[in-house]
Amino acid sequence: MDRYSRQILFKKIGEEGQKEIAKKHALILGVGALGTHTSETLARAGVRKLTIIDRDYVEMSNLQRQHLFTEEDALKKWPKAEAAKKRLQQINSEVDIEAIVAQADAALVERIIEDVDLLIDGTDNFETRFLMNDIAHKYNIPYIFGSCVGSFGMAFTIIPGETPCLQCLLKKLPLQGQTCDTVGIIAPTVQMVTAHQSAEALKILSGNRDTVRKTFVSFDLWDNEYVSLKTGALKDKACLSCGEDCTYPFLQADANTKVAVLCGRDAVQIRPAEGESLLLEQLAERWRSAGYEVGGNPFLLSIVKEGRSLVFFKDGRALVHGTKNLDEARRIYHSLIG
Amino acid sequence: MDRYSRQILFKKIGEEGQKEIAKKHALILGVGALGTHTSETLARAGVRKLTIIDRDYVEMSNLQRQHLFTEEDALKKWPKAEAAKKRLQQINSEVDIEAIVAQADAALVERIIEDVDLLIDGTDNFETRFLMNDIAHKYNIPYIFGSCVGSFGMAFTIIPGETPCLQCLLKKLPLQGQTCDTVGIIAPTVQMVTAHQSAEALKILSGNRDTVRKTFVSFDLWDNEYVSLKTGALKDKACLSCGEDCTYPFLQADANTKVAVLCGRDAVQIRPAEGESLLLEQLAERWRSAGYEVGGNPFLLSIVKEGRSLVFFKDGRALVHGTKNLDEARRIYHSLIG
Amino acid sequence: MNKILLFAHLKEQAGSSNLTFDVSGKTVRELRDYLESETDLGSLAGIMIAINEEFATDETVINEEDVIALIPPVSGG
Amino acid sequence: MNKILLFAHLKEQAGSSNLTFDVSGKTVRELRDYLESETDLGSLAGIMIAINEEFATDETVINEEDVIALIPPVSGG
Repeated sequence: MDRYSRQILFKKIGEEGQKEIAKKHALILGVGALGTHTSETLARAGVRKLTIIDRDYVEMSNLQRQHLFTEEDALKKWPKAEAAKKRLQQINSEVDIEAIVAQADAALVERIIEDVDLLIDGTDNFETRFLMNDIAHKYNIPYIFGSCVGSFGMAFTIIPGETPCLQCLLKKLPLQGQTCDTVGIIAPTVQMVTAHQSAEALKILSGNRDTVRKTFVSFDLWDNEYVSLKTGALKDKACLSCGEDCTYPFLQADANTKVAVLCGRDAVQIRPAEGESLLLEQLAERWRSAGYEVGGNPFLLSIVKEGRSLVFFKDGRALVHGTKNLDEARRIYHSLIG
Repeated sequence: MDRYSRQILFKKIGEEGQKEIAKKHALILGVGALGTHTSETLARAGVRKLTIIDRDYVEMSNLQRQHLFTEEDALKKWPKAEAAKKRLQQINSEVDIEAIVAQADAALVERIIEDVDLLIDGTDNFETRFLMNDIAHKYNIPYIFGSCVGSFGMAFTIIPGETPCLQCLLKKLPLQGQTCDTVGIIAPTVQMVTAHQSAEALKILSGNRDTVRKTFVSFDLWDNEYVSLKTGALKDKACLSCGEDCTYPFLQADANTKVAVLCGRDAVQIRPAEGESLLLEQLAERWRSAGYEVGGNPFLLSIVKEGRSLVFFKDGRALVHGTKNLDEARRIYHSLIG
Repeated sequence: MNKILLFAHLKEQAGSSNLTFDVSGKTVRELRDYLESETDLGSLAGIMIAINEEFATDETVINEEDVIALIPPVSGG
Repeated sequence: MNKILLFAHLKEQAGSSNLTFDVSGKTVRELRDYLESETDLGSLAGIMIAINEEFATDETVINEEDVIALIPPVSGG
């Protein structure tokens, strides 16, 4: 136990807390910027098991903020979950690391959820976050939300039955077009979010539920701002994810974004849940200011990214031309929309 | 430049800021918990050169919070500066990494300071911090202070000629006995300090001095506290490190802690600067609560650590028995006293 | 008067990190409509709104001197 | 009355994360002496003291309702 001695000396954890941590299994959805940081911290802290899920592979543009990955991982286009696992095992061979290279959908997550003690947000889109939120409430597992862009970030710990859930806070899927691909990100923003996520994770995993932060934290590191906001007023008894008659809408297949190859064409159609609408003018402005050429008319926008031509419709639908690969289309779509 | 694309998309940095970062040289004193985090972030961000200085080697108990290091580094007792360099080069081969395995004293730092643009605090003791503070003011280089213990941390950016200096803030060397070896540390505390240090570093290195944080940040992640404190009132015109008639006292050889092998004995004596006195009762209480056996009388304390028997005197002196190795003695001394 | 703190892209939209308006007496829902018509913030659908460091529902009524924060949920990670 | 916020090991010393005393009219130097004799905080030499989110010198005089923070410089890293 010498390797955890400094964590055991911290009285709020101690020998007892360390024993608890060593029994626990955390599931981290997404090992990009947030997920590489939290998985490294929890592996170093000595959890029993970490499951990491990611559909993506390592690229050079990830290295600026995604820990665990090296130039070699990017050159070999190593899947992120596998590249992370390789490094995590060098850091702590005592931890059982399960790497899953796949889209985290309801079927997959429900299959592996059984002995999971904690869900940690490492994703880059709200669709997967709402899925995690429903999983958390259906199986009564704490879920630590985090997200960031630019120098701005946020974190909140959701405890089923106590706090409002992500659905209570946001009401519906935000489609703001604020992603790391459109407005950029600096690494310290990621680290500030994950410092909060990891501290909350250690509280929960070591059996210190009473010290879990009850406020929603939001900050801007460049503008030197930090706010800590109470959330109680937003808890909604009628919420379909955490309320009295909850149905876990994001676990139902037809609630999620639908992705399908278009019949007879080299193109994929993506259709978001719940008929979300897009604010085309705002999206166009944001993409242009990020350096993209954006075409279109009042009814649709067109943009080229990674050699693929995309068309976005007002009703939220998008077509990704030049591919039949559903995962690639989905990835490019989310890199522009969030 | 694709690898820095997300940082360039962040408008406050942009193409111009990235070009500035790529010209800069940062000196990080100490690559333990803080220094491994900030050096990784700056290597990923694409600085021209990083110089890292550390006197220590990697041990298993470091892995819980010190990024960059693996089990293999600990098993081989690799020097921290060299182990960090090895990993940083895998992360970004474009950055020039200079690793120096040595005690950072005034002579060494003054020899290499010439083209350094920024000093970053990665040390674990205030003696080295006061040295950095004097270097910063003598050579007019910004210095980003950081420190932490338990779930409590602090960060402050010192700009010579503008802000108060570390000497103005603290007046004299604190000898509180609050170290990671006595009260422990959790990794998220480190990450919260380094998120602040790295954000300030990116502002300074990218040419955005106007957005540098002017307040001293202090937080407790376990107790969910965060304060941001104005410092202007503490700027002292008579300060010997930054005032009108400054003498840079910590650059003068006899101002520093003196370490010497005791004549004819297998023991090292350590004598701190300025005849600091120790509060023996408080130290004894803290060490006992950290699990050490502490003996002594009203005039001295005795304690065994890492197989060495140490005696601490009220006037600040300590004897480390069973060794003639000055660096080992100094390391054990600072691990107990800070 | 009410100080309105802006976060993330809203600062750029407004060209400032905060705004000052007298919106006391309005509900949060009315505040959204008001700011959408009176400022360059654009659509505030989906923006989270806090009053005096506490998230508010659409029905919450704003008082004099209340400090309001507009927090856009961002998706990056 | 004055609220006194404690950080790091001072919380353990006091057995609480904050204290309440009426110390208005005292200087910061007098506050140190007072707390050393009236509480279990131990020596406050070297502890940084802020009043209303602003560090204060030994000569600063404390007013009614001022919020005081005691920040111990810690050395870890």
